[in-house]
Amino acid sequence: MDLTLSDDQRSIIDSVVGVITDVMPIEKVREVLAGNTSPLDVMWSQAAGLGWFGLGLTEELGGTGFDLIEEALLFKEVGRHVTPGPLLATTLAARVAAQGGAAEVAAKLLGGEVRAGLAVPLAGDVVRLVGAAATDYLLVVHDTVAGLFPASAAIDRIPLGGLDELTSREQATVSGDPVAVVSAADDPIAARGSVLVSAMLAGIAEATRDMSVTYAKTREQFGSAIGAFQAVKHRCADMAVAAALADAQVTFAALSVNDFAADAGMQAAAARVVAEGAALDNARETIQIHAGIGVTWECDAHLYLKRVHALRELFGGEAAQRGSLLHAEPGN
Amino acid sequence: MDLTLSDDQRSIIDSVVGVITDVMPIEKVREVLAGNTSPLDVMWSQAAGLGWFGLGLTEELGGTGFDLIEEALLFKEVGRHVTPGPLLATTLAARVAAQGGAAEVAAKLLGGEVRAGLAVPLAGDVVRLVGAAATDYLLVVHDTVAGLFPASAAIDRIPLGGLDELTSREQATVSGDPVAVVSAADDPIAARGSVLVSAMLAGIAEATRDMSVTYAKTREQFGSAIGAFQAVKHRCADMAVAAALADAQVTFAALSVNDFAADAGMQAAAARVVAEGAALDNARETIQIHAGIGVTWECDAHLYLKRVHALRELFGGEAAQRGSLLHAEPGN
Amino acid sequence: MDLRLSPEDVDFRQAARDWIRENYPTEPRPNDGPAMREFDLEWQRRQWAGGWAGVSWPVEYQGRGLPVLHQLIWLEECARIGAPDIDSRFVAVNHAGPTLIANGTQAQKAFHLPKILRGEVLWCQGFSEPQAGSDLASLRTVGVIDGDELVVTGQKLWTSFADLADYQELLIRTDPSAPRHKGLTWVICDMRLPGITIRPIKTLDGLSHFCEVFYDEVRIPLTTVVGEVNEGWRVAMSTLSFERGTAFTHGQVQLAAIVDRLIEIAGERPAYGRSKRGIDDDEIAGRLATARAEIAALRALTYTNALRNQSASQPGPEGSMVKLFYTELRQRLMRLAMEIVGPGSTLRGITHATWDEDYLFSYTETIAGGTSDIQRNIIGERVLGLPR
Amino acid sequence: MDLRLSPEDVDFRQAARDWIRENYPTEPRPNDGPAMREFDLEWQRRQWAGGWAGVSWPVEYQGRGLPVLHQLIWLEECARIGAPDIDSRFVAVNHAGPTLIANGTQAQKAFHLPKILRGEVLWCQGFSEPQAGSDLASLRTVGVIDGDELVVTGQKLWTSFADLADYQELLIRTDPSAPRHKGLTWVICDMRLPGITIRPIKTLDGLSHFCEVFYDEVRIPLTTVVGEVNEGWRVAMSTLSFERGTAFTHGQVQLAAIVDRLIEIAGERPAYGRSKRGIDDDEIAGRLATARAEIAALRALTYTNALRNQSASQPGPEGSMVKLFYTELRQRLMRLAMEIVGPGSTLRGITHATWDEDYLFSYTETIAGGTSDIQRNIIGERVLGLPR
Repeated sequence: MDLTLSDDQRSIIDSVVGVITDVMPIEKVREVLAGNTSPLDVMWSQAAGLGWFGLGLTEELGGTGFDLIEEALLFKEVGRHVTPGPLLATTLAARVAAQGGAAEVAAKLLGGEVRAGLAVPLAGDVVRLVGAAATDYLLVVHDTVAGLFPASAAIDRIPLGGLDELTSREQATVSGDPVAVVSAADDPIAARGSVLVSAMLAGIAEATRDMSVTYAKTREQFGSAIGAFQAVKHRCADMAVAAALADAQVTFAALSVNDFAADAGMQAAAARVVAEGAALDNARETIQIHAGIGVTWECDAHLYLKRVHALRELFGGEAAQRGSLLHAEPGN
Repeated sequence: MDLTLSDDQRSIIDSVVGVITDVMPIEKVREVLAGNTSPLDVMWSQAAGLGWFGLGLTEELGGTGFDLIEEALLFKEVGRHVTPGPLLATTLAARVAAQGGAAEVAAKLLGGEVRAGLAVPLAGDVVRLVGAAATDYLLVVHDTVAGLFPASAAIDRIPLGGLDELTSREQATVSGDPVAVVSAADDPIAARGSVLVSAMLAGIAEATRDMSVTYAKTREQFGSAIGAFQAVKHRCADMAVAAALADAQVTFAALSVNDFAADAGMQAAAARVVAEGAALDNARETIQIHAGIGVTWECDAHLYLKRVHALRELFGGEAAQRGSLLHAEPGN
Repeated sequence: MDLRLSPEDVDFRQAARDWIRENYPTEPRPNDGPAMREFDLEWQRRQWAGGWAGVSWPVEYQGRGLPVLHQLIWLEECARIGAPDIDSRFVAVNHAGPTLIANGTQAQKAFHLPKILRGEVLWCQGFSEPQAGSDLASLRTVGVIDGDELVVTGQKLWTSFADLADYQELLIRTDPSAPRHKGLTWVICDMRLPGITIRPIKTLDGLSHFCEVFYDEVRIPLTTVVGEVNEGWRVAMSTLSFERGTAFTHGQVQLAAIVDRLIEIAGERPAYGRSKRGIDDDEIAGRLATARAEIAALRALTYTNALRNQSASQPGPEGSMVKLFYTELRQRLMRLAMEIVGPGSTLRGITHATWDEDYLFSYTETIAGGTSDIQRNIIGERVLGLPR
Repeated sequence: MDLRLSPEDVDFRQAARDWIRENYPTEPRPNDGPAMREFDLEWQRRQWAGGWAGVSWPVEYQGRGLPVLHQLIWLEECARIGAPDIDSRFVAVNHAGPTLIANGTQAQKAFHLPKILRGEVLWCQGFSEPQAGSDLASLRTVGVIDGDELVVTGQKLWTSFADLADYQELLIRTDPSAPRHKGLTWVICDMRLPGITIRPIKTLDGLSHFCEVFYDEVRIPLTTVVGEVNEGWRVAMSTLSFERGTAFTHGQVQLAAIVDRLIEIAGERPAYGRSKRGIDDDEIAGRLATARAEIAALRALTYTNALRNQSASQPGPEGSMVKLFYTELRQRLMRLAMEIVGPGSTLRGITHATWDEDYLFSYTETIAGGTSDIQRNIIGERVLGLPR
């Protein structure tokens, strides 16, 4: 057992942070929010160039040959920086394409030429498309199977509102044939997706903790930094505990799912529950600690809060985890 | 509408507090806890002499002619002082006896010659006896009907443990005939009982708030009274809010039930939910604020905590209130 | 104690209900701008014309002079029928009016009070500043006495409706050498004076609930000082106490309406991302039941505070309990609403166009008018007597 | 990163499991008194004899010198099979031993360390006082140097097992003129010295988990000072840090066992005062599922902290995170247990005879060893760098 970051893992994090702070810092996120998609295009080509979309895919299939844990490290940074764009869907779609025999599609996805959005199954063929605006493929993920469809397979698309202005939502019906299919027995796409969502949530929990702590150290009221007041200090402490638990559990979940461990289902469910709670509570507290500033559009706190809501609906939210947790066998 | 205390109501409170602080202050409660029942006997005769057991009963039936609200004021003080003894059961039993035509039994209960315990129906004839040790009658309260039985009606009595050492618990089977029966349509004994339990819980919420505030003003750490620290101050503030809500809602519930108001069921259920939450949270916080002292046997905090648990099982706990709350019609 | 309404109370309620039903504006309220101002003032004018303005204002100032119970009944009836919330009229009718009645000169009262009741003016508040949020006493906007005028320079923040208001309750520092709470002055600022610049602040829900106001050597006559120069802290505190009394009655009725609606929705469909009908999910049902209990208790506490304190010259710090619990409950309830309806719901919101907006707005409520931490300080120190 | 155990780790786990199963005491542990002392020491002696004492103590002090991962595995295996918690041996094995290894003289180490590992002695802690609870640095028990002895007078509070221990980690004030944190000294106090009086304190569960200890001119040789005279604060802080590291591993396994048992009970009967089977009640089931998730995360955090910090000379303040979350979670879980089994249940408790005792004891856990507020201060100030 080893819970320290390897040199490779450190480089991955450094590289991801480098790209994001370079081409998608928060000012650029706000440009995307305002409708300018060019920062996204720039980021996309860099991300593809650095192999983000195939990080956890074997080299034979066109990937970089790392594991789910490395993908989790990447997506933790994506969460931490509220990075926009269908990164998760494209990563999973490339995986499905590569393993489902659609090598050409996989290559295009991996190379950043095309993008994929997610389709959350609702009832029958009706799905909720999440982040699927201006994408070329749709990944429909069921518990037992994941199928990749061309975007044209989604008909009767109706735009839906949503809290996160950076994540499009639509209702649609999927018809036609998939270009690739992978069964969960071969590769648990839903479980991987959920772990990566948890990783993004853990990143949000950390980012909001950091935002709050920084503000608490600098904002002065009543003659001292507000972080000196227990009401703020203790809230920051609770945020730190929540973020640390989420981070540790996401690591355990990523490693367990990757290893097909006996308790992988429980570990992934636990990560989801703990990370959702941490992200939502920390985002909420960040607004409250920033007080008046916290509710303004200019403060980044709401971007995190809204992203949490956008992520919660992917691959089964907290309530959906109950079964895996209640019926878990004790692990090792 | 009038929410101020009348002169009569003030006198009732003063008299009750006078008796309790005189014959059943906390040192005497601890004597009873240690097995000495004589303070209880002294209190009982004074209580009977002052008409506690018939406070809400009409004068024709041998009572003092006040209403449920005055009984609630009395039982709030009983809660506040963790007063031991089957006061509530005896009060309700006298009411059932008087209205159910057992005038002689009613007179003895009102006069303090005999006492009654409560029997919580479980399944069939099986009941849980609460505070029924050394009582002469048992009051079995169903939602639709309340029946008063001689103590001998309880057979196969098996002592049960319980958190509150001052409230006995037993399992038993009730057989034989009641000496008096009152249907809820004529007089909602269960609803009155629940309101009075809520009143005791509200009293506990206030007493623990006061205990915590007093300690926070006197206990010094790090060079100042601990009440100056926001961690303690804000917890006291939350306790004050909880206690104030419970008190106000108990008043509304007592007045509504007494008036047979259309929304009486909702008001009583709301009082129960709010008072249970306030009492349990405040008792818990009182222990925590007293820290090391708070977990000792000598500190009174645990007496309150344990009493909350003893009260919760009477006349339907929080979960049992849900129906009345969810299906409530908007009040006026 | 008695919950039952007297015949007079019942008559008042019925009369209020009948009049409101006949007269309240049923057309949709404009979202913002002059159209909203005109809509709100027109509703105030209609109340004045109908004899319903200032239910509990003293008769000598053209109010009805009725007890606070009638004020509560009036507010509840307005809210229940869906009449507009007091919203943009709040500072004028519930802050500035009572403050002037308690502290104003005869001339100030004679000039301003009728305009307020008759729906001729809106007011806004000018207390908070960028560096003086929770710590109000650290405000820096200065007023220098120059002849019979105050020359005001500085910046205010979180001013609701500054862009629509005629007057402002403006708190400024007039003696920079005095200790923090001393040396402040409360003046009536005409929002059309030269040197004032107003900038709306966009909030997290994409709307603008607040403004920044900049003052560049704004000349305000000394005759507009309320109380005395350097006595502003005392006057301001009385104003804040008014806010924390019955100010949330309309909101409480909205809370009840939100729960009613959520129970209805939960009876029709599964909670968001779950499989059973919301009402059949014990967790959702339990949280809805608890919310209803808490709303009932909050109403009981509001009535208790109001009826017990009506003889007091100004509301006590107990109002902070209502403010704290109301805003936290509202936010908690809106989080529950998100669990039930989900983000992006097409269902209509209760106080905003969508549930999303209702939800996001709830984050401002535990902050505006004094954060929950500040309320807990007030309760701890001023109600419970804990040390600072 | 890799969660999989290496072949050596797997072998260690299997060997530990086999040995524990063969050797752990299966007879009921006496509740208190000399019988409990003898029971606990006998179990320590058996571990020593079997070569399992001091799994991660350095080899030079007769420990096994194994990595912290093996220590965690050992603790988990003991807990899973139901072997006794370290409990009365905790201060000796997990506090005093590591403190002496880090700070003791050669003579102190040579004398005490073998006795600890071999199960010859129990230790207790003497830090808190009536006026020095959360504010440990305000302690007043004084030690006056007289020749080659310290003469100690004062009182300690909340000392677990003072009545059974041979030695005490005693923190006293030796320089009353120095600032609060200076002027303290950490000495090894022989509990059989004349002038010591021990009085058990009854706790809310009716048991005695703590003692008061009175010192009346107790003469303690200066050779027992650990670190230097007036250097005691530093030494004590290192001891407290040890407590907050892997100290809760046994307890965490107990938490998992409590949830397992509650899920089992909830599958058999309705939760207390409710009508459906607990597991069919979405609220109960949801809280149980959340508890299991939180326990998993706590284990992950414990492993992460331990394995990442194993090269550090002493555990960092991150241990406060584990202590805070573990104790609050345990209390929350016991409150849930009361909702499920109800008070006075005849079902056997997990760590005490009854669920009632388990429940009541959980109130001591968020207080003993530093209250939750103190942990939050430590996290805020020492982990996050917020100002005091």
